[in-house]
Amino acid sequence: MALQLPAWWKIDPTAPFELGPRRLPGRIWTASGCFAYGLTGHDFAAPGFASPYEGLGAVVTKTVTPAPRAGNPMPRLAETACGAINSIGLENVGFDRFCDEVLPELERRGVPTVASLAATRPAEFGTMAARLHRVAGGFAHWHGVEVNLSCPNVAEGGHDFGRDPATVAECVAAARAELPDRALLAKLTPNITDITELSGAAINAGADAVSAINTVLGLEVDLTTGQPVLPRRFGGYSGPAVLPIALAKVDEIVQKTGGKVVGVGGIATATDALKFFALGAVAVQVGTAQMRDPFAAARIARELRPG
Amino acid sequence: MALQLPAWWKIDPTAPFELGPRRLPGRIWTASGCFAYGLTGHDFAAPGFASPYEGLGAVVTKTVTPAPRAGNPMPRLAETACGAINSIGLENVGFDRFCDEVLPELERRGVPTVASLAATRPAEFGTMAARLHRVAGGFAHWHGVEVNLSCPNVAEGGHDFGRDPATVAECVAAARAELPDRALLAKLTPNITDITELSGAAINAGADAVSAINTVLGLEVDLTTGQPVLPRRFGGYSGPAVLPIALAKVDEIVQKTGGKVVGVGGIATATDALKFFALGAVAVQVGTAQMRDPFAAARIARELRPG
Amino acid sequence: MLRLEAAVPEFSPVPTVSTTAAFLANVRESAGLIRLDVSLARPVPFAAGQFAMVNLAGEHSLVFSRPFSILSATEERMSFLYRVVGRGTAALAGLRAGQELTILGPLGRPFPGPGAVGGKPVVLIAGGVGLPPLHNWLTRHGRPGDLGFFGGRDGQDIPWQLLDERWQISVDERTDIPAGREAWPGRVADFAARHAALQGAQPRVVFSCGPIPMLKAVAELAAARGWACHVSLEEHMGCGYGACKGCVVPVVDDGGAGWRNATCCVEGPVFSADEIRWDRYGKPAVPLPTIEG
Amino acid sequence: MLRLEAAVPEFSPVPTVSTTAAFLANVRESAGLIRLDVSLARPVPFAAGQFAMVNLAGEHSLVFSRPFSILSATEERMSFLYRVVGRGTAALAGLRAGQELTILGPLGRPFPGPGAVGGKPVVLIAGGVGLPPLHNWLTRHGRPGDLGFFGGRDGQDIPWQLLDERWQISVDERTDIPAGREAWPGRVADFAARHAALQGAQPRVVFSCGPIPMLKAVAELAAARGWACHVSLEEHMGCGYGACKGCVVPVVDDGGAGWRNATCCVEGPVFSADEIRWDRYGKPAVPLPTIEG
Ligand SMILES: Cc1cc2nc3c(=O)[nH]c(=O)nc-3n(C[C@H](O)[C@H](O)[C@H](O)COP(=O)(O)OP(=O)(O)OC[C@H]3O[C@@H](n4cnc5c(N)ncnc54)[C@H](O)[C@@H]3O)c2cc1C
Ligand SMILES: Cc1cc2nc3c(=O)[nH]c(=O)nc-3n(C[C@H](O)[C@H](O)[C@H](O)COP(=O)(O)OP(=O)(O)OC[C@H]3O[C@@H](n4cnc5c(N)ncnc54)[C@H](O)[C@@H]3O)c2cc1C
Ligand SMILES: Cc1cc2nc3c(=O)[nH]c(=O)nc-3n(C[C@H](O)[C@H](O)[C@H](O)COP(=O)(O)O)c2cc1C
Ligand SMILES: Cc1cc2nc3c(=O)[nH]c(=O)nc-3n(C[C@H](O)[C@H](O)[C@H](O)COP(=O)(O)O)c2cc1C
Ligand code: FES
Ligand code: FES
Repeated sequence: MALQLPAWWKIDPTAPFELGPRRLPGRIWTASGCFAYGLTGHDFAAPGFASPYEGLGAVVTKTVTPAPRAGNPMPRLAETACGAINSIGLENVGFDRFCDEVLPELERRGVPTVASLAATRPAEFGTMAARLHRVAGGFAHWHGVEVNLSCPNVAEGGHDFGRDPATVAECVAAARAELPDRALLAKLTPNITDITELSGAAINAGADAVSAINTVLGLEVDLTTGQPVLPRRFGGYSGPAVLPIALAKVDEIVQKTGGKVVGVGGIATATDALKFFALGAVAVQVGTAQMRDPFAAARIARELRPG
Repeated sequence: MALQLPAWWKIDPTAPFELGPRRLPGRIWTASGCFAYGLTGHDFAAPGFASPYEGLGAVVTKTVTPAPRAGNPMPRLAETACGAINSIGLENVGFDRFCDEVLPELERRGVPTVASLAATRPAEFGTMAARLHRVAGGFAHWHGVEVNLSCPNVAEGGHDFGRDPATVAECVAAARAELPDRALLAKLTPNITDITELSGAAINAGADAVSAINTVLGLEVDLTTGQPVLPRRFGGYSGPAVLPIALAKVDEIVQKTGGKVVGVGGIATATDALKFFALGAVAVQVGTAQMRDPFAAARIARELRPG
Repeated sequence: MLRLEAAVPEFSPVPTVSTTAAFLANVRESAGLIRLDVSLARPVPFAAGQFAMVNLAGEHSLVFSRPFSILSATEERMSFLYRVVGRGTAALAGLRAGQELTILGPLGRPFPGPGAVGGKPVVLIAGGVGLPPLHNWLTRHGRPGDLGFFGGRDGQDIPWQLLDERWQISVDERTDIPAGREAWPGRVADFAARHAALQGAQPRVVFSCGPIPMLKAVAELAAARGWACHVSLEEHMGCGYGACKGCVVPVVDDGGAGWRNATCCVEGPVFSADEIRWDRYGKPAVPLPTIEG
Repeated sequence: MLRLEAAVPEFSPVPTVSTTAAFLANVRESAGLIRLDVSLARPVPFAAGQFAMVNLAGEHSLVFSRPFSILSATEERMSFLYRVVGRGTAALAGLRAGQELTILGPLGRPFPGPGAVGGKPVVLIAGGVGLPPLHNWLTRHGRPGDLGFFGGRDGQDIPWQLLDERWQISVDERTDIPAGREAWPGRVADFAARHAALQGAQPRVVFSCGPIPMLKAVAELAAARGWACHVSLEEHMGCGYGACKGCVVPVVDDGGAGWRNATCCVEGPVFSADEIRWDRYGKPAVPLPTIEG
């Protein structure tokens, strides 16, 4: 049952590592949107685990936007044969409550945190980063920011916000300017012809790493009605089905862009995570699998400890 | 066990239908590359089926190129949890043998045929279409051409051949000019930011329909070595995992492009096929599933006959 | 076998446990309802109205676990009551002896305990797979005067073995009623409204679980009589523990909009009926927006 | 039970059948080798050396079926011999009574029949899971003078029950040899080369199936003695019936390049050893190209 670790695997993913100006406690993270704000499940128990947070390198919190969002209509989820399609619509408490309530509570509980941010104008990333720095600059457990550049249709100026390398660079640069001592990641969309244009732009603009991938556009049909299951028709496809796509994107980025990659997409087991590390990822994030099993990331972290 | 057909489904997919200037014998096809040249399996039997060709609307033959190709090194296939990654590399007998040997034999056997063609210069599509018209213009079972515009890196002029709407239009127009009385389809890549730019270009240039989708770029890692399984690292991802992606692309095309769509990607059952028809596809193609079961398309055709 | 349920007469949150369980049996309780019995690797104490996320263990596990109210449990065993409606419930119905499941539970806010109903008699109104939480409540906490109502389509639809004399039964069609049992014609909410025991001024508390139209009718009945009413909502769920925001229901809010999204799995599944914005429930909560993620 | 095999003493292609089969048993034949017995819904006549594509039926079916040589069959039953190496073979090893499989077969070109070897004695050289086609040939067609060789790592690795006195056994390590049985030390090809019965001028025909290094050694042995040699190649397969070009092997060709890709599943899996371009086999067949599809 226990995974036989391959000979080339020598890293302890629960040991600290440097990411840009910051030292993070480990390489197995949870992905944004799949483990809420890192405040859920603290009292959950599983055989051998005191909590789902054991061994986690970071919780990437649910993306927050400058103003709170109510999100999309229900249903927001469709399950397919080997994946999930979501259309949550970035429901979130808003950046103010995130700063005032969420981050301090994460600090109190000692949850290693990477804050995921989205906005509609590049400059807002700077404003938000600056405020985080003011509020949480002294926190021991706030390690960085992931700018979520992977939502279609948020830009005021059109639908290519996160697909336009120049805009990606602007957003990253704005956040970087205000984040002297925290890790900065740019989360990229796979729904683009050439992801390396985005990764190159992000790294050049100062991101310490890119996170790849966000969800793939997907659709599920309700056969009874002949209509899409989700009210907005399409949604973001994730889970085991997207693993090979995520691996391909990560490989492309590693091969063509000088810069670090955090792998995300379809990871449910230690084996899946190893595939990203094999391609050169410096850390990985567990998304959909974390929804099924709050201990998914913790189990992977434990299984990947050599010896 | 037998599928309960939904109330909205009224079509007999084994009845002829018009596609551009041609009447095709049915709406359930096999996809290019997954049923060879339509000359294999004719003597196969399954309970209730005299042959795998029963009820098929068309076999889209393996893509042929002007010159024969030896294809990529082995291994060429990797299986994933819910899909397949292939890197066959368009091994084919070449257009000459296709015209001289394959097409006449298909005609003799009465196999409904759509010929898949690829080339490195748009004008070649015209040359090939013209020769098909000369050789097979009188054939009863040759129904059309699918121009395969979905292979990265075939262009002499760079890597955006099938991703550039202008080139897509040129290829389609060149073939159209020589195909007065056969259906013309353009097969599109999903590995692009906006597939509707391609579908729009193809339809405007005279395609009777677009086929969507070809494979999604994917990669599988061999954990023992830490290296990609396929010698070329990435390959084309297909099978059940890509169904929701194909549905999303087909929906986007139907919603935004005036023009017909032939749905392909992840279809293994009648239920899967119905999802494409629900979104407005005029026909569907069965690819990877046909490799597992030569009767896959025939079974779907039978199951979808109403009443 | 210690009955753990007795340990939580009132709701004081108990830690959620992630455990494996072995399939024991699928027992048909009515034409549509199957009781699933599993043997637990670890005890899962719970309060009536709480649920568990259930999945197959190993490589055949579903991408999402499925929420099911807990019908009953001991330290070693747990039972659910379910209907086959799709892939997940079909997989449960196809389980073979010894196959392993995963269980995450207990989850969610339960029905108020007997000490929290202000001494008022409780009326429990259930439809179909809404039975488990109410059945569990009545079995654990029921006192004389508490009364259960269960509604089905016809006699075949009724899990007769589970429903003792404390349950009043209604059916749309009065066919297949076993000898010695009774079933009244009509919808269960109408039947409860007309029931002799519920006439008069005695204030009561209503608990309900079942299809949304039924819940709405029950909520109206309770409102008309001025009775407190708690409903358990079976919203689609992804995670069941507050991680994904896939399970929201519109509730009353003092803020500008007059409503907000409550997370059904952690703020519910049991809500006070007057918290729910029934007018928005099941409808798009916001004009279709242009963002996803 | 009519033995169908007798019906095809020489190879005249029989139609390929797509059928279901029910799992009967997994029987351990050696430390690493398992015999899979299935009960066929339809008969599948075949010739020695042909294979079938095997899969689980229903929703747990693998994306690709897996090729296995047929060990033996009657009208009602079929047996395979396999080793667990990955997902597919692990799934076979985990089958439970009554579970359904799909079978597509027979497929491929078999070994030459007894009438096609020009009266020469046949030498069969097998390693590991290369045994089934040769075992089947010897069982069906073997005459006095035909001789089998089987090589394993040690005594645990040998399927003793399957190998009667017509089989000579060699092992890398001479441990765990059952009482009354013999096993010679060394590689099977070397062992065959040195074997007393194979000395002298008598021309022979060699059939072989097993790991590639073994096949190469066997091919060299045969070439050195001027014997005809046929090898069965276990190349990766997607479809097994010529649909995908996922299974090519480099063979000699008169055309410009001196070689071409043969489709292992339809032109093989049995090839004449001198058809194979051993120098290219297992190496990239062409410089890495810039096209896929
Ligand atoms: C707190 C809670 C407790 C529940 N308790 C029980 C129980 O005790 N017994 C029982 O049988 N069921 C119960 N359910 C409902 C049960 O979770 C669903 O029936 C189950 O998830 C369906 O899974 P499936 O894969 O079979 O169906 P799917 O294929 O997922 O869906 C089949 C159909 O059911 C619909 N559906 C799926 N999930 C829900 C849902 N949660 N609400 C409304 N419609 C849905 C789908 O839209 C679809 O039309 C409960 C749900 C919740 C949220
Ligand atoms: C004509 C033919 C007859 C065969 N007969 C038998 C038989 O009688 N008994 C038996 O045990 N096996 C036989 N094989 C091999 C068998 O098909 C593979 O072992 C099986 O497909 C592996 O499936 P898997 O899912 O367990 O392994 P996978 O997960 O697919 O692969 C596990 C490992 O095996 C390698 N592998 C997979 N398939 C092949 C292959 N075809 N050739 C070489 N390496 C491969 C993979 O690269 C990987 O390293 C035969 C193959 C062919 C082509
Ligand atoms: C329900 C759900 C909500 C998500 N919300 C967010 C989000 O708010 N921000 C974000 O960057 N990614 C979000 N994602 C994407 C995931 O973080 C992840 O990139 C993607 O799901 C692929 O990984 P997975 O296959 O492991 O889930 C969400 C995914 C899911 C399934
Ligand atoms: C082994 C293999 C070979 C393929 N070869 C071709 C090809 O030559 N030309 C082409 O247009 N598509 C080719 N495809 C793509 C399929 O036609 C189809 O578009 C894709 O696989 C998605 O459908 P599916 O999921 O049903 O397989 C190939 C796919 C596979 C799996
Ligand atoms: S189901 Fe995920 S938050 Fe409720
Ligand atoms: S395995 Fe598909 S052609 Fe041989």
